[in-house]
Amino acid sequence: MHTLLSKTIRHITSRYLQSVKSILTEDNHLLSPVFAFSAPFAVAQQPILGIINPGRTATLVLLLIIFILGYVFINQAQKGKKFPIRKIAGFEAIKEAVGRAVETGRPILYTFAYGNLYGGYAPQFMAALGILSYVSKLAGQYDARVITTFGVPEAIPMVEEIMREGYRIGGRPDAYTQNDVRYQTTEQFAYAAATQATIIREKVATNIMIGPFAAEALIFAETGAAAGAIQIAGTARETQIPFFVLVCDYVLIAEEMFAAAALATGDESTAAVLGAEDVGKFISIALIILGIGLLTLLKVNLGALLSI
Amino acid sequence: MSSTIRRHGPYLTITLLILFFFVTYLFTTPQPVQLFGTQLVQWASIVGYFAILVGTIDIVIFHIKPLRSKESGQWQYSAVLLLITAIGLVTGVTGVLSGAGINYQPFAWLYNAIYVPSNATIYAILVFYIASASYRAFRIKNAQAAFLVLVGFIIMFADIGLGYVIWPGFVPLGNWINTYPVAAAFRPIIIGSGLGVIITGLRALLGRDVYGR
Amino acid sequence: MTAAVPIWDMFGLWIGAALTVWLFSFAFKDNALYKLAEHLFVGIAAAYSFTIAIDGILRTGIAPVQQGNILRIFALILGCFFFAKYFGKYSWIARFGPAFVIGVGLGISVTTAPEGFVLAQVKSSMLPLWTGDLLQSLTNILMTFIVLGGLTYFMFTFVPGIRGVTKVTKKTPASHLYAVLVKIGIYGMMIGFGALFASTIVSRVAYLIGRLTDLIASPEASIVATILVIAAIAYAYQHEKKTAVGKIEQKESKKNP
Amino acid sequence: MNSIEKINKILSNRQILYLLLIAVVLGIMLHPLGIPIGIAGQTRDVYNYVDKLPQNPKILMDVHYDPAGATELQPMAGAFLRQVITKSPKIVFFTTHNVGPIMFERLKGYFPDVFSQLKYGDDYVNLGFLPLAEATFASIAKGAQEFVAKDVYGASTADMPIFKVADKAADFNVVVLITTSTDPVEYAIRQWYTAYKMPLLFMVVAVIGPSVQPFVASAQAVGMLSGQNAAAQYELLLKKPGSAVAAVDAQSGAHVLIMIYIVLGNLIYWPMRRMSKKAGGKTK
Repeated sequence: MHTLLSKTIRHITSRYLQSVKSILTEDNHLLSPVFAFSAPFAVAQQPILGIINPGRTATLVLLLIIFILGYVFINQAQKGKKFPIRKIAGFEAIKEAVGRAVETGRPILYTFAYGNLYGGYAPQFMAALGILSYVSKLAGQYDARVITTFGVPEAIPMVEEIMREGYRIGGRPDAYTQNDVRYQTTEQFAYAAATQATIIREKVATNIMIGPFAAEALIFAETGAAAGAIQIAGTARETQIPFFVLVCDYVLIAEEMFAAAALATGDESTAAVLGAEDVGKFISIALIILGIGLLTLLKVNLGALLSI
Repeated sequence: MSSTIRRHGPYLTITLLILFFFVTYLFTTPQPVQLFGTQLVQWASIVGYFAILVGTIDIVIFHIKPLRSKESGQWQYSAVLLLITAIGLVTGVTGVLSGAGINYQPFAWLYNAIYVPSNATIYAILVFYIASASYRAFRIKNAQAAFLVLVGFIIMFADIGLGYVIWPGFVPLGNWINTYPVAAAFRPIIIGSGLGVIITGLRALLGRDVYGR
Repeated sequence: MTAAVPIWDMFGLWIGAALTVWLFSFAFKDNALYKLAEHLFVGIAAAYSFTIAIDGILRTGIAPVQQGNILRIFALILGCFFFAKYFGKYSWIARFGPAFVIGVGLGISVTTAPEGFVLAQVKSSMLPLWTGDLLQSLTNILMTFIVLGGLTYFMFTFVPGIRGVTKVTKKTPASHLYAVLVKIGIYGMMIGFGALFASTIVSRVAYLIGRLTDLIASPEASIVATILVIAAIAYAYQHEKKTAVGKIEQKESKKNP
Repeated sequence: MNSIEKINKILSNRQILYLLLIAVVLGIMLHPLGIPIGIAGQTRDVYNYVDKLPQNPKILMDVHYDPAGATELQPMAGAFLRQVITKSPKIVFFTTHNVGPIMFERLKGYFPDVFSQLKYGDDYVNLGFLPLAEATFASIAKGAQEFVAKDVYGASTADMPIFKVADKAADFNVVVLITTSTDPVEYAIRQWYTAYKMPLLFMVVAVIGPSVQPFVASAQAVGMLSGQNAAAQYELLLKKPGSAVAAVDAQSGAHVLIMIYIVLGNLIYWPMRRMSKKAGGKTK
C-alpha cells in the first residue's frame, strides 16, 4: 500500500510542483479577507458596576430580556392569550400525506433519528414527539396505519403512549399495536439499516422524517423516493437540510420544526415561547440595522458597545 | 416526601444548576465558588462515560430478545453480535485492568480488523446514495432549485483540480462564495439556534419538559 | 510470537477487506453477508465503547480519588444513578443522573450562547455598506440582505398580516417588505445549501477513496470477498422470489406493466 | 416506451451508476492524471497564521474523527504538525470521539518524522478519550491536568513537565479542532472562544464546512480547513505533498461523473415533464 501511495505521490508531485511555484506567488482571494470587525474587540478588564464580569454585560441584558419576556408570554398564554403562528407549508402537507396513505392503503412511516434525551438534541426529539402526536391523531381519524422507528431508548414509553392516545382520540383504540413502535438501537447505522428495511418491506406511502438526523438522512430520503413515497422531512441539523430540500416533497427547515411542533400540539405556552424567541430575532435585526446605519453614516462602532 | 423528591427532584436539580452557572458566569464570585463550579463541570463530563456504558448495555439487551424468541432471520445475527461483543469485552476489559489499556494486543487486533474498516466503509456507502440523489434530485424545477444547482456547480469546480484547469477563477470565486454569502446564509440559523438554547434554558428554569415527563 | 504476528496481520487484512466489500454490497442489494458484517460491526463497536468508557472512568474518576481528590467520588455516584433504570423499584433515581448532566450542560451553554451565537453574529453582520471598494461594498450589501432575510424567514409569531388570518388580508407596506425579505432569505439559504451539497460530495468521495486505498492494499482478499458477495446477492434475489413479499411484488408488476 | 424513457431507465439504474463510480475512482487512483490544484485564500490564511505563531507555541488538539473521516482529516493534522514542528511546540492531545485514541495512534504511525522530534511528557501528551459533552470542553479549559489524572497510557499526569506550561485556557496559543461533526465546534465556540477567547483553528470534513463558515467570518475562529481539497492545498503550500494530494485526481474524476449525471438528469427532465403533461399525468 505504501509503495503504491508513494509511487502515486511521486508521479503527481513532479507535475504539481511546477504549477505550485506560480500559484504560491499569486493571491487567490477575490477580496482581501478583512472584515469590518475582524479584530477581536477590546474587552473591559474591570468588573462593570463592581459585580458584573467584564465583557458579559450584553449577555446579561439579552438573557434577562428574553427570560422576562418569555415568562410574561407564557403567563399570558395560560390566561388565554393567543400567539398565532405563521403558515408552515411542511406542516400543512402532513394532512395531504396522511390522505395519500389512506388512499393507497399503505402505511405511514414516522422516524425521528437516534440519540438520547439528555444531550443537546433533546429539544428536537421533543418537537418530533409533538408532531408525532398530531400524525397519530390524524391516522386514527382517517384510518391509516403509522409505523414509528427511532433510536432513543428513553422515548419508548412516550412513543407508545402517544400512539395509543392518538388512535384513541381518533376513535380507533384497537388499531394500536405494539409492533408498530419500533425502537432500533442507538447505534447509528444499525438504526439506519433497520429503518431503511422498514421503508422497503412495508412499502410505505408516506415517509415523515423529523429529528436531528445525521448521515442517515440521505439514506432514508433516497430509499423513500425509490419506494415512491410522499416525503416530509424536518431537521435543525443544517448539514442535512440540503438533501431533504432536494429529495423530499416538503421540508421543515431548521426552526420551522419547532414552530410545527407548537402547531401540532396546540400548546399555547410553546407558541408563547416561540414569541419570545421572535423578540430575540427582532432585537438582532434592529441591532444589525442600527449598527449598519451608525457605521455607514456616522462611522460609529456599535459593536464595541455590545462587547462591554 | 419521597414522592415529592421523585417527581420534582430532577427539575429542581436542573433549575438550581442553571441558576448557579448563571450567577457564576455573569457576576464576580469568590474563589471557592468558582472552584466548586469547576468540580461540577468535571463531574458532568465524567458522568458521560456512564451514559456510554448504559447505551452499550441497551444494545446487548436489545439483541438478547430475538435470541430468546428465536425470531426467524434475526436470531442468528443477534447471536453473532453477542458473541463478538463478548469476545471484545473480555479482551478489552482484560487489557484495561492489566494496564495496557486499549493498546492491549488482542483487543487492538479486533478493532483494527473489524471496527476500523467497518466504520470507514459504512460511511463510504453514502457516496453511492449521493451520486444517485444527484442524478434524480439535482434538477432545475424552479428558480430556487436553479440557484442551488448553480452554486453547487461553482463550488464543485472550485473544489476539484479540474475546475482550476478550466478556469483558474473558479478557486477565488468558490472561496468568495464560501467566505461571504454562505457565511451570511447560515448566520440566521446560528442566531436561531443560540436563541433556541436560551429558550430551552428558560423552559428548564420554569420546570417544563426538557426530557421525559 | 514473532512468527505468529504476520499471520494474524494477514488474517486481519483479509477480514478488513471482506467486511469492506460486504458492507459496500448493501448499496446494490441487501444480503446475508451485509447483515453479518453489520452485526459484527455493531457488536465490536459496543464492546469497544464499553471498554473505552471503563478505561475513562478509571483514568478520570477513580485515579483522582486514589490520589486524594475525594470530591471526585460524587461523579462516580452520579454516574451509578444511570444504572438504576434496570432496577424497576429504584428507576426514579435514574432520572437524577441525566438531570445533573442537563443542568450543568444547560447552565454553561445558556450563559455562553448569547454572546457566542447571537451577539457575535450580530456584531459581524454590522458591515459598512460603502467601503470605497465597489466589490467589497456590494458583498457587504449582499450579506446584509441575506442575513436580514434569513432572520425574517425564521420569525413565526410576530409577522405582518398574521392576525388577519380569518379576514381578507390587506396588503400593507409592512407585509410587502416582509414578503420580499422572506424571498431573499429563501434564496440566501439556497446558496448555503448548494455549497453544502457540493462540499458533501467531496467528503463522500473521500470516504470512497479511503476505502479503495485499503482494498488495493490486499487485492487477493478483495477479489475473494467480491466473489462471495456476488453469490450472496444472487441468493438474495432467488430467495426474494420464493418469499411472499416477492410473489406479491411479481403479481403487482404483472398487474401494472 | 420511447427513447427518452429508455435513456432515463438506464441512467436511473443505481447499480450501473455505482459500478461506474467505483471504476472511475479506482481507475484514476491506479493511473493518476496530475491535474494542478489552485490554492484557495482560506487555506493560505491558515498557513500564514500558523507561520506567524511564536516559538514554542502551546497547542491544544482535539482529535475528533473516526476512520471514515481520517481520509480527509489525517493529512490536515499531519501537515499542520509538520508546519509547526519547526517551532518546537508543546502539544496537548485529547479526543472526544470514542475512536479517537485509535486515530491518534494511526496519526503517530503515519507521521513518524514529526513524533520522533517530540518527547512524550515534555513536548506532547495524549489525554485519551473524554466524553463528547459541553462540560468536557469547559473542564479542559479550567485545567487539563487536574481534570485527567492519568493519560491514555495509564501514566500519572501530575508530574509531566508539559502541564507546567500548557494546562489552562490562557496558556494555549492556538486550539486545533479536527472534527467530523458540528457538535464539538459549537461547544468550542461557547466554552473556549466565548468564555476564554482561545484562538480556534478548525479542520473539518467538507460536509460541515459551510455550516461552520459563519464562525470563521465573525472572527470567532482564526481559520478553517475544510475537506480533502483544502488538505491537498495545505500540503502543497508546505511543499510536502502527501495522501491528500494523491487523492485529488480521483476526486476530480468522481466529481465529473456526478456532474455529467446531473446535467443529463436535467436534459432528460424537461422533455419528460412535457411528455407527462401532454399525457395529463402529474409530475413528481
